[in-house]
Amino acid sequence: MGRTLRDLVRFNRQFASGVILLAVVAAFSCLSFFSPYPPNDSFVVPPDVPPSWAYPMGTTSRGQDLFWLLSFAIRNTLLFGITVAVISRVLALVIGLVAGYSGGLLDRALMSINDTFIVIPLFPILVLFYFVMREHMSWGLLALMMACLGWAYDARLIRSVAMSLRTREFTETGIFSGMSTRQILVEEHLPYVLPIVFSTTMNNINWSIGLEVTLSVLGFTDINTPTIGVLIYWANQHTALVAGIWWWIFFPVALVVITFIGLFLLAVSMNEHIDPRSRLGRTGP
Amino acid sequence: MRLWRSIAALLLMGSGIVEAQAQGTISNLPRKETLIVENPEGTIKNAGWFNIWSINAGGQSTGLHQLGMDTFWYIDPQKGVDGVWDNSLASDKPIYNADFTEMTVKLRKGIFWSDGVEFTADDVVYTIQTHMKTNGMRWSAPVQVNVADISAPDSSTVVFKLKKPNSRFHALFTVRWNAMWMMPKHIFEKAGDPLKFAFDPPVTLGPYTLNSYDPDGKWFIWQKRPDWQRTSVARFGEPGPKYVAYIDPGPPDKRVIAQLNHDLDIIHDVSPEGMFTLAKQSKSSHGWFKGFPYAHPDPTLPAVVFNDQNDTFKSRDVRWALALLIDIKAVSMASYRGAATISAIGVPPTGSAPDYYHVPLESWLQAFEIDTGKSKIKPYDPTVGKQIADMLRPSMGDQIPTSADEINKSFGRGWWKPNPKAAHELLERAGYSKKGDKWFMPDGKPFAIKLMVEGEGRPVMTRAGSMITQQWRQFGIDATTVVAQGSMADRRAAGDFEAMITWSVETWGGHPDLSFFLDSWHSQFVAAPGKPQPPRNWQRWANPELDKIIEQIRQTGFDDPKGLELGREYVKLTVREMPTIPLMSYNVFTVMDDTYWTGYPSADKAPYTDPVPNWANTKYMMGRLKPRP
Amino acid sequence: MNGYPVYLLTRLGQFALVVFIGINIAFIVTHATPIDPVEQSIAAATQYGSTSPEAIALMRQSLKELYGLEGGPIDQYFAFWRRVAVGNFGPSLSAFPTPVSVLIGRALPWTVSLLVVSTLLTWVLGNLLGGLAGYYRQSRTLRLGGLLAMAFHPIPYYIVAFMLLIVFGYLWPVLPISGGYKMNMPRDWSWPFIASLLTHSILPILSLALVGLGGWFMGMRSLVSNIVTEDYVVYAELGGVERRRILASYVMRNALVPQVTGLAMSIGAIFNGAIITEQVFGYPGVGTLLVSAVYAGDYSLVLGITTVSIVAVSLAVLLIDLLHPLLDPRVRAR
Amino acid sequence: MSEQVREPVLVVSDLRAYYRTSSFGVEREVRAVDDVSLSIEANEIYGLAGESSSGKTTLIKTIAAAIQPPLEVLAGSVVFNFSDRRVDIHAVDRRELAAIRWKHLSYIMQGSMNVLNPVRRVRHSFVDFAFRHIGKPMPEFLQVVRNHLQRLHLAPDVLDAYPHQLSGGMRQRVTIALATVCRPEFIIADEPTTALDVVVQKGVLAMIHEIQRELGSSLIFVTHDMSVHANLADRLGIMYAGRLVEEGRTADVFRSPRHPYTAHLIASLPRLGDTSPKKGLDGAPPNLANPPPGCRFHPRCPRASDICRRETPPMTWLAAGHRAACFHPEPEQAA
Repeated sequence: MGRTLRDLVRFNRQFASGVILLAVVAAFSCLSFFSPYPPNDSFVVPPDVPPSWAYPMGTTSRGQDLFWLLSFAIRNTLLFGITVAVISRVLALVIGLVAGYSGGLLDRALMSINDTFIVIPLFPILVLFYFVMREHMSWGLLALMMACLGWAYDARLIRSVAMSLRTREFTETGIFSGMSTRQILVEEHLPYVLPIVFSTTMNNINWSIGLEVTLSVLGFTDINTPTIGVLIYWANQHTALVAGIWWWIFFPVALVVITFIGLFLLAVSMNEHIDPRSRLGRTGP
Repeated sequence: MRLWRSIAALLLMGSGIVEAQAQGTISNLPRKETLIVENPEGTIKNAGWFNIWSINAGGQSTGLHQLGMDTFWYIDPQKGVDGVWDNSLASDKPIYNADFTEMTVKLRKGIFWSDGVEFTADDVVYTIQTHMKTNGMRWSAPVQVNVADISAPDSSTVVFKLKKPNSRFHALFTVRWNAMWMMPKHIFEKAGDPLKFAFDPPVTLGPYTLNSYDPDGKWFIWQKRPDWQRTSVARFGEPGPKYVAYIDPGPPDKRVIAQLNHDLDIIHDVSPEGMFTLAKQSKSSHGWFKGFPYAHPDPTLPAVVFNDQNDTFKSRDVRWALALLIDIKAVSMASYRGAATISAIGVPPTGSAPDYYHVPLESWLQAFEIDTGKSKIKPYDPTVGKQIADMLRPSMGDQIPTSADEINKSFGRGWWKPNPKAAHELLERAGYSKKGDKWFMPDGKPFAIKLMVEGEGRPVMTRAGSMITQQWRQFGIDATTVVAQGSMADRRAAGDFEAMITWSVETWGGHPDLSFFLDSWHSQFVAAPGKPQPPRNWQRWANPELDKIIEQIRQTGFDDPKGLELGREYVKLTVREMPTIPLMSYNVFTVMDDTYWTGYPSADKAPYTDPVPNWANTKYMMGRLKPRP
Repeated sequence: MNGYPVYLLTRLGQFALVVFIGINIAFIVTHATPIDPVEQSIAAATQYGSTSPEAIALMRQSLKELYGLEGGPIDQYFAFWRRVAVGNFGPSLSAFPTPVSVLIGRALPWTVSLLVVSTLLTWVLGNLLGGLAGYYRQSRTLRLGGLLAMAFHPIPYYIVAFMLLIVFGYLWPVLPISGGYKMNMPRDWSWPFIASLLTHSILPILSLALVGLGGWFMGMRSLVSNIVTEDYVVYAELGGVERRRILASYVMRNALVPQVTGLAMSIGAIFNGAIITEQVFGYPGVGTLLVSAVYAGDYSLVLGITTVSIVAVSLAVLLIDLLHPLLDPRVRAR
Repeated sequence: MSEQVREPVLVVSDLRAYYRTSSFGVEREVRAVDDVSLSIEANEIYGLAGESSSGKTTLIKTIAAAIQPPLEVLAGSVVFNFSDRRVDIHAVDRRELAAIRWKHLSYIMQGSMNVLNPVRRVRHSFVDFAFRHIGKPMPEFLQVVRNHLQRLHLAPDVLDAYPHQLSGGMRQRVTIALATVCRPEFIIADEPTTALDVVVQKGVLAMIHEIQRELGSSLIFVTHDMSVHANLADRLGIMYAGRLVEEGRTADVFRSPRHPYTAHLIASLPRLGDTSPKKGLDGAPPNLANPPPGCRFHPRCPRASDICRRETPPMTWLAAGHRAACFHPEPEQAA
């Protein structure tokens, strides 16, 4: 794996640019640990100052230094995306492997649930969920909820791989040598599926960040945790755009677009590397 | 390549369509004769429903209640066209008998419905009787609670017999934002169930009638009645605009853009920044005040409303401590960028209220003292208004008034001076303790407050809330802001909050009587914890002294000077008890564009009414608007 | 060949199951919300105006009766299914007594046409360009187009719509940014009305298309570049079959099969996008209705909209899936 | 057998075709076909044998001009002498190639199980491939196709079937029918029977033979199955590591292989009643990206000497119509 990654960085331009973009974003988010201001305090610097040497990204109408604020926001946003991705990967893996391996009734039942999640309009459900949880709607809870909604697409993919693995010889050998289903799935099948999981992770992070931004901008989240969406939310609250505080909109949007494109390039190039035949990048989880 | 050619062709065709669309925002009507107004209700779900007597079924401030409806009296939140009180459908003020169990109303003659039928006492009787008979209409409940009988001795007199004495019964028919509107008998008696009748097209009593509307609820266009002289506002001359369009212009950014393009004559409200942008970029746009702070102060009083049934806030010391931790200047800056009109007392600093309450009580406030147990302090700082003006002057320049009088009018007078030391002492007396940087409650748990705000619905209040939590946090209280977008009304009624930014005080604006909100503060209406609380005592505060004041007001006439005395007693009581922390008036950035129309109300030249266009009182505006020459 | 009927039945069963599960989730979530429609109505009715607490208590009682909110959640659950069965979701609680179905019926054509037009446009264009790009891999114009399509693809609908709003509403204000057609225009299907409809739909469609295009483009391009190496394509080339014919009947025709499945899988996501786009551009439709219904605590309406969207989306998926065997004879035989 | 002496239909001279790839910065050159010359007469069946990755399929692709990157032709020519024209197949443009294909030159591909478009009926393939050559209106054209199928003992209703509805053998027959419907002068067949079971294989071989007879076409085919060569080929070429190492009439080659590699190939064929253990060949076929110098067979050759390691042995005529590239050929075996 390490070697593959090194080769990818060295010879695949898409992968390399994806890594560079994400490295920039990650480095920026790490800056948040050195921020001189707590993220939620306002009016700590003069408001509405355009980008300058003192304030490289300007200051917001709430008197916050956008540079430092944005570093918090992108850190939280990335963490959010990764959390959703990790939880939903686990779900997708378990359900995909079990369904693909066992087949039959269990498979059909799991895939029906799976198809429901693919078909169901998520946005209304998430908005309703916000209304149920209200102020208990923390970042972590939203992540959990999104993970519960975001596994279906990839579970299907994993299932199809698992199905093809089931007919392979080593599975038979495993069964004859008395391995349990869990052992077969974990020891024999998992290694084949992991590369796919890895590339779908990037797409899933993209998807969840996208939804988080959308929900936050529309005001359906906890505004105490600065994320990219919450930042844009506040900018909209101050009609930053028409008030000429363009930097308040421009930098968060630019940064999140960089993140999206970076993750996307990684996903595409890794996917081509792992399996040139698979199709990628459909909208949705 | 052929592909490119076809793309180019498509683009060309597209730009042709765009070209054809670019001229004007409104089709088939002369822009010069049309006033375009924002309806803050947004998109109306059920656009074709004009039966305003059913609850919550269609739009209200779509022009329907401003231009189409009428009732006995209007009280103006400002000075009024001809005094604060206007006899609209009534020809005189309400006539009560001695014990307030009967109210007689004399009706104006020569008023006609838009379909040519004359308005008479029969319509009034029909309206009242329908509400008595039918449950679930908008005013069924107050009518059923109060009215025993109604009769019409002649076609221009109605007599209400009340179930019990009520000196404020006329308030039901006195417009402050809205009131109980009169129904056309000749239409509704043929319509069957009054709850299921859409009333489309509406037959109106106001000077306008419906021209057209969007089935998707984005716009409603009204047109001046040719017989406008047969309506109650004919006394003030012919309304200027031939057409009035109430539209949903979208979020604040879009409203600003629309007015910059002169496609929206009156913006209901924008963010302070949007207001500043319009003031800077458009010569023709202006607010209620000529310059800063622009906004119209509505007779409502945003405050930190505690849930006083919550153990934490049962203690007056805690409430006062929290008030002494607020730096109102910072809150004013954070919420309104300084364009707020602050008030230390429980009456909105708008309309005639300063003359009745703020000015006379100023010296009492300055002398007011609290004893923290360790020290005695005089918390009131009378110069805060001036301090805000001074703070703004460097960046805003001459826009900031210099005369004390104007400063008081624009920014308010004094407020509580931040006093962490006194707050510390008060909290300690209440059993709280500070360990390290953090405060702990008497039971040893960290002192945490969740302050609820409404979010996008009221962005300015959301900002004020996050500033206040920041100040509390800096003192060592674990305070956070909670956005209750959409669920605010519910949670407020259910008492499902610790503290919130909202208002439980609303006044007539132009009249010193406080019964409009105060009556509902009587402890008889305070709901048990967990049960829904009726408006407007959201803080669920019960106080025997207050009950006494309210009971006395009930027995006093509307215009009786004794009422004012009782009102001041209420103010002093709430200053001592601090059941809510009054902050400022709700300033609405109503922006008016002079490109097509002039004669809008304004603070200095023409304070004849409130410009905020969802108020039914804005019907008086139409008569003053003139096309720009 | 008894394959097709069996396939049909399985798919229909699956459809029913998906709809059932989906609606149940919606019911549970909706009824878990703490918002009380009666309180919302009272708040709306008493906002700003004069109120007396006694009257409010009376009002609360009569509204409860009027809205028919008595009975426990179980009763409501069964009542709800009875209503779903006859396609009547009862009266809306925030626009009482107008039936939910009337409100949805008014909004649905907007959303459906926005969805259908943008999806078809995006899918056809994305597949066409992607197919060409996969087949003519040397073409610079197609590469450039691909790069552009891909740049927009990973960005969420909201951000794209928001950027379009900034560009075409503010920086270069040439397109309408709110509403479905011009104010006061009679809906008479005359040319000016249609032109107005079209101009108002440009930005909503564009925001959906920009996000969607890249996905189809890339999917098709990589499919095509794989299919080009398949034996039957190589053989057709060796056989001197016309290139255009190869591209259309051999390459694209085979690549379409998975792309159609992909379309079915992504309809749900596109629907989400439509809701968001409606919000940004103030475009009439189910999305706008849904958000206002959620705010008003009108769970009859919320549930109605969610049910209709689940059924509509699953129906679209079902239709596409039923079409699938027509495209791929191998499925029919199975 | 035709006694008439005519110019050969196909002349391949000094053909050199390499796979050139560059992946992850590493340039690779696989010398799949190196300096191959051969010629094929009219009405002749030429078999090309050799183990897998000996370059035989690449050679046949190059002859068919089915060249796609990374395969490149570096040198040499492939010239066809058709009845009405003489064509250097690598020098003509697409349009002319399209005109020649199927009419003069047709191709039966390796893995022909999958050469039919899976989503369209068989009829469409016939139309796409042959319609323009036959130049008749559609109904008549379809009649021609039907007649052709019948001649090959195929039911005409296969035209209305989808490929997946046909068995492997059927598909192969349909493919052969498709390749021969325009009565081409030259047929190239790459492993035409590999994937079929023995019984079906036999039928298909008979069919190829029959149609070749009937049309009088020339046929070059590739298979690693020596028994097929023995049954079908008039002449046989043996390839090893990208080079032609021996060529002669099939009977001659089987009777008296001269190149040690051929000798080994033939010796390893099973014979009835022969139970002696077969001697295997040491080592593996060379890596064509980095072939050994001199004779490419020398590391495995029992007869190798110094010269074999230094120089590349030229093709030398050892008997009438029989040549081999070896410094130390096996002695000729008597008939």
